[in-house]
Amino acid sequence: MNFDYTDEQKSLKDEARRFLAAVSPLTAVRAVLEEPGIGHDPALWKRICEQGWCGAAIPEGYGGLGMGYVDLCALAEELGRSLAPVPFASTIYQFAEALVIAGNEEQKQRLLPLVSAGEIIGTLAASEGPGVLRSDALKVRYVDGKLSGTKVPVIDGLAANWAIVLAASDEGSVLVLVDLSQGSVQREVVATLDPTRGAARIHFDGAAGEVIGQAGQGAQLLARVQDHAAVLLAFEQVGGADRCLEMARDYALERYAFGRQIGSYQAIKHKLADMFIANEVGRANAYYGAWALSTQAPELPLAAAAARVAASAAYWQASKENIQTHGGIGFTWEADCHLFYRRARHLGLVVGAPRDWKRRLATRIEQQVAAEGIAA
Amino acid sequence: MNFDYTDEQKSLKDEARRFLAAVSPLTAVRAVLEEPGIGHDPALWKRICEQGWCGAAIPEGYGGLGMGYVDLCALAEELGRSLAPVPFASTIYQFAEALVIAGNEEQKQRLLPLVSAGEIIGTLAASEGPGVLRSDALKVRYVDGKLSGTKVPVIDGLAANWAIVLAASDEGSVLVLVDLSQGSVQREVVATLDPTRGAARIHFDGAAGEVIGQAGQGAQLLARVQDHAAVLLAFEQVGGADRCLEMARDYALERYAFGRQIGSYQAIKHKLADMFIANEVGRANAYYGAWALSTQAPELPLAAAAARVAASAAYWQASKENIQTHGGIGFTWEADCHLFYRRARHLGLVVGAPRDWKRRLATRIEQQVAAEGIAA
Amino acid sequence: MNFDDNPEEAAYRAEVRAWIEGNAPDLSVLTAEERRTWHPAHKEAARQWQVVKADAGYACISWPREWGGSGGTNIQEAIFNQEEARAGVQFTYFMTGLHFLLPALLEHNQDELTLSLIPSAVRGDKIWCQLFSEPSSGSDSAGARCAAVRDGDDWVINGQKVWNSGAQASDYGLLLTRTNPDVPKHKGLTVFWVDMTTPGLEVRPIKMMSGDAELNEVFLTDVRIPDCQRVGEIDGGWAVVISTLMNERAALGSGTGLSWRDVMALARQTPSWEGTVMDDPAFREWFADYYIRTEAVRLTSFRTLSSLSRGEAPGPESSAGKLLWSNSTQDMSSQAVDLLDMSGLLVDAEDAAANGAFQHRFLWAPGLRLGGGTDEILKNVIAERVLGLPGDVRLDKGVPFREIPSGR
Amino acid sequence: MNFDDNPEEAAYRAEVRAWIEGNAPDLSVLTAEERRTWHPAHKEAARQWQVVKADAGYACISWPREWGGSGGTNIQEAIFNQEEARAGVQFTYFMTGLHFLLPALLEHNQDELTLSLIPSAVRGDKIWCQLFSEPSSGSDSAGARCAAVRDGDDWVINGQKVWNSGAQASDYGLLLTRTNPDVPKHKGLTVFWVDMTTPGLEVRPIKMMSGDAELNEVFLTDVRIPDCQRVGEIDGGWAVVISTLMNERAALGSGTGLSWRDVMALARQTPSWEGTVMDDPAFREWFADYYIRTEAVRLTSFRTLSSLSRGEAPGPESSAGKLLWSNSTQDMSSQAVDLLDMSGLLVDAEDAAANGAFQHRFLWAPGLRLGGGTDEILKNVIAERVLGLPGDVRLDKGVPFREIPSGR
Repeated sequence: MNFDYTDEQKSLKDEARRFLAAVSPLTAVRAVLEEPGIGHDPALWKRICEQGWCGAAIPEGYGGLGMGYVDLCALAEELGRSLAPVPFASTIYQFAEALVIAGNEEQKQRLLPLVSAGEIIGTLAASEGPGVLRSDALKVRYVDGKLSGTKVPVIDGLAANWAIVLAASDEGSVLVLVDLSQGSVQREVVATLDPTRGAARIHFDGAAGEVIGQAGQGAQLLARVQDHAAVLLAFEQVGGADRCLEMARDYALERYAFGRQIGSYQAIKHKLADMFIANEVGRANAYYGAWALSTQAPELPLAAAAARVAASAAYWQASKENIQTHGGIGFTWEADCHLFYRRARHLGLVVGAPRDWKRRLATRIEQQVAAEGIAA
Repeated sequence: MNFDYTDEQKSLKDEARRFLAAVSPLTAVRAVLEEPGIGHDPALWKRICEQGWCGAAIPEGYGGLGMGYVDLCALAEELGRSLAPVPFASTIYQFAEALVIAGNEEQKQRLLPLVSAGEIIGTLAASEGPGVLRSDALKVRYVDGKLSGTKVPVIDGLAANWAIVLAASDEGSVLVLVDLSQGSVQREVVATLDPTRGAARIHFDGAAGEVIGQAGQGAQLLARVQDHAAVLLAFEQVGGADRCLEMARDYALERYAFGRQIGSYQAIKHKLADMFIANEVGRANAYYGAWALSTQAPELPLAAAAARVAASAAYWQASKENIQTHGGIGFTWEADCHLFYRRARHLGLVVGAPRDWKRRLATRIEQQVAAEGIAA
Repeated sequence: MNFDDNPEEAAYRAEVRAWIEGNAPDLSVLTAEERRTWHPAHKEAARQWQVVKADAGYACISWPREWGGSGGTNIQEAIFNQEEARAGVQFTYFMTGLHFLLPALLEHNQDELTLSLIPSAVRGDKIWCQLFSEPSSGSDSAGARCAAVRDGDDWVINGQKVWNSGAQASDYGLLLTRTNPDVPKHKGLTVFWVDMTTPGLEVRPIKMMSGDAELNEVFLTDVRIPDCQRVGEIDGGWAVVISTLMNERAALGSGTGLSWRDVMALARQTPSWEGTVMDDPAFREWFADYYIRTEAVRLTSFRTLSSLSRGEAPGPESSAGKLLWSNSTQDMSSQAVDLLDMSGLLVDAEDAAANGAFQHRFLWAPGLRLGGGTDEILKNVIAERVLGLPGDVRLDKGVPFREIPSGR
Repeated sequence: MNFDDNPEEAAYRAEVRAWIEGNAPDLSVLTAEERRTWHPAHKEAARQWQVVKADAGYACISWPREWGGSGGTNIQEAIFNQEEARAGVQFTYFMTGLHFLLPALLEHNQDELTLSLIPSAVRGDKIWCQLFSEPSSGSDSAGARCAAVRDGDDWVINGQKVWNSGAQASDYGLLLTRTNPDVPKHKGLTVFWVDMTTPGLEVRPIKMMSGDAELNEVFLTDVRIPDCQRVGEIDGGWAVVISTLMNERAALGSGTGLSWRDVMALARQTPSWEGTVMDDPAFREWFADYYIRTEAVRLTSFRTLSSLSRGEAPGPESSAGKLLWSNSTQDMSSQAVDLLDMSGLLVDAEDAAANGAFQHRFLWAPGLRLGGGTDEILKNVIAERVLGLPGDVRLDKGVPFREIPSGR
């Protein structure tokens, strides 16, 4: 048993933190915020790709480093801390994981090396409109090798070269791999709560696409991809939540009211203690998720749902109470607090809202208990 | 518009408070607690009956004082404050209200004067076992004028002379008026979280009973009775919650830790402020319920559900945080805090748990909005 | 307890409803862009409506006639406000002046010069703003540093203000200054009214995290104003501050903005696993909890009104109302965004459900818990003024202002 | 990160599981009444099990051999505890002594007399209790007033203690006294160990609100003990207190009692509008939130273990664990009672669902938030020791103990 990063992983994490502090300070995040529609920082993305991070968890046989998922979690935590405005989550946690889980050998050989090398940006397009994603009511259809319909919002949908699209077909739901550069794909920017992570509406007008994984199993495969993504996103969330707590702590030590540091008032002290506790809940569940992901344990679906629910709650609390601790200044555009408030909600929604994951968690607990019953 | 008690109602309330402080101090409540199975204080009940409170809201034609529901709410608030261990709620808010709502003229003439005069104790028996009451799955049956089956827990079920029982019949659910003194009724004490309010298991073994209200409409009639009871109980809850806050406030002023009154720490100050806010939410919704009850406004079902949800939440918070404010001493048997913690849960469950009433509230908001749509 | 109008109230309501129907401005002629608060066309529509109201005696119903009011009751004013809201013609431009500042100003100054300022405010020709907060004293108004130094019949003012709502469009301001730094902080403050065009006074809008810019910084450099613009006593400014804060909290406690009806409408149009979100039991339980809180805000504001109508000061229950409203609004906006799932991220009116109103609220919500008294300050107010608990341990009490630690 | 056993750990687990299966007491021979904690038959079964464990080297696995332990690792001890809990043979009688008090005692005293006390504790023949809290100093252990006055080679002790868990059945106690009231409060305390049968020492059980009576008051009247029973330095008792509190919080942070599995079982057997409560989406959302908190308690205690196994002191994350566990347990017990609806009121084992376990928990829950550090104290610990925020403003700092205001 070992419930922490290894020393090597800690070094990797420290190095990543130093690197990101240098190349992705909050001024760089803000530059993306201030330029509507740009959605990410291509220069920063290039530097991150040069670090080899894109291939961290991709097997060596596909051009990756094969370091394993816990190392990727360590990087995710630092990316989340830094708010790095890059298409890493879409490309690595979703697009690449979908290939790993559902792709055939030829598809993996064709695309994973390009991902590892940072030569393509990928995304996963599932959402079609307001409300929870229902794979039995998809409007985007895949017929005779062609995709038709609209997906919105697609994170990094404008920057991406490739997408994996959930669609309805005669055989049931299906994941479809699509080259977004073809003419029958139209894309337009949509504005979101977090302008530092780009999003698009994508119209498919008979775009050519190939099935990945088994046709009819699209929804089930998507759920597995989302479990992988949920664990990795949880680390971004925990990283961001920790930084919010640190910002609040630092401000509470620096700011005086009524002749005292505001951090000497119990209202602030206990608010920050509550944030710490919520972050610990997020972290503990995320770590368990990392273990389950890295070992592909049977507990993975359960652990992934728990990690997502806990980390989403922690980041929401940390990001809003960080603003509250800062007082009026925290509510301004100039202050950095809102960057985290926006990112917290972005990450809390990208693979489905907490209400969806709470139900997945309850279902998976039931399944786990049933499995134990059979085993015992 | 007037959003407060009238001056006359305030006098009534002040008088009731003085009276209850004299005849029902917490030592009297404790005496009932310490004698398992007794369930109420018969001497106190006699004195309360002598005040005429039983007939406060019963029309003069039935031997009551016809003062109206807001006056009864004022009395309920003081009864709740004092924790008076008497079968007032069962007899007045439930049994008498069921007669008023569903009884025929003969039944009212026969029983309401006895209620007004404090000569009988009544109760309402609906619950049959764990979980929400489902009127489509009742096991107690009413066939050929005879009741069979078991109700548990029935509040004041041992002390009561009469009960109104929800039962299944060939025509659907039905309310049945039963004389509990007959031999085919067996009763036994059951212990509950609040021993200061007695409860029983009642077996009906072919007991004679008469229908009150329309057969087949039992569940609907019960819901109307529960709306009346919910408003009146909300005042008991608000009265109890206010007293918890006062106890906590007084203790916070009296107790020193680290050389300061504990009430000078923001952790305690803000805890008490949060209790105050929750109590205000309870009070505001209870007042609106009182208005709707007293005017039999179409908003009554909505207002009653809101009052119950808000007052149950307030009393739970106030009763648990009162203990917390008192520290270890608040957790002892000798301290009075737990009397309120017990009563809070008793009142929160007697006509159904908050989860049930939250759903009733949502449904009634929808109905209200639909009705507005039709009216507009 | 009576939540119905009595006969006179019902008659008054019918009268003003009819009058509003006949006289209210038609906002549908404005474009979506023009309908945003602070757009010149929107502001002009609001000003014209204020003139119409003033001419008909509906502008400041509860003010005494000698101040340009109608000598009506608080209940009448509340009924008018309810009907104005119902007709969708309630504007916020004049609220700070007419509800918070001018009543406090008139409480302390009744001279001819002061009274001459009133009619233009009542008619919406002139807008007033509050100039109290400073960078180093957000919740701690009494910590103001902006210095006013006597020079003959004038005062010369230097310093900086911040969070001044509407200052960018205001004609007058109520300004809090420090006139004596050698006495404890509450005892060395003086309030003035200023013309916002006075030389040396510069307004710079602050962009808020929601992207809006209706709050400002105000810089004062050698601003010279005559002593006749002083409000109340020299070094007696704290009494004026208290008057305005009481008015402000009473107003904020009644809540505004998206209501439970809007959330319900959103839930009913958003699909869920079965039916719509409104059919989801988990949402229904949340909705019930949210409803009782917003109802409490509404009903508590009625009780404030009951007190007012009996001639009593609005009690600290309005602090409870403001806390409830701001916190439950943040919770509601979060819930609303979440129930849309990934589409909750969309913010543009053409893409987003309900024209993006919930996303805009989500980005404004943190400010609601800060403006008009932070959560923490208001809980202290309730603990101390309602419950009688001791004040926080104060290290600055009785200490000369210039010796109080500030961390800077 | 690895939540699996490594090969050695797995082997150890298999070994102790087999050993426990072969040696654990059979509690099924006891009646329901006899199976309650503190019933003589239950206590005797626990004592016998402790003897069996001690003989096999499983009683204090992680203690050094010179203290009567087995010189094993913390991980081994945790594995044994997990397997003991799994087999349903975990008892609390010896926990205070073996986990909180004796390690602290041995940290400060290593003399022969002290070491002679250990074997009887390890074998469960003697039970230890903590005598720290006093009526006027609940959360403020350093506020102890119980006076110890030197008289030759002895000390004479007068005062009162309270909240002493298990004192009614204990043989020894660790006693906190004030030896110098003229210095600041942390600096005038001294700790002793006492035989609970010493003349002048009287134990009176306190009945708690749940009806249980395992907490006590202890009165000390002219209790005379020799100086050789002193633990640590004269006036140096605070260091001993800190040692025990650290041990206590580390242990409490791991949580015990009804688990999410029990709640789930209750929900599955309780009917709802459709199916069971487990099928209700509102319950499922609550359950997910509850689950992540209890999982966090479990997983955080593993991290404490990771620190321990690296030879580091248990960090303040155990304060977070204790806060989470006590608060989520109160919430859980409330939810469990409510989902039963009116039948949730029933408390007797024969009437109530799950034999009334949830109702008993409901009545114990307020105590969980008070014992072993109140919510408020633990949040201060996190704020100050983890986050580095300033201590509360202290009016008693550096003040001679006898001059500190006490309200009495």
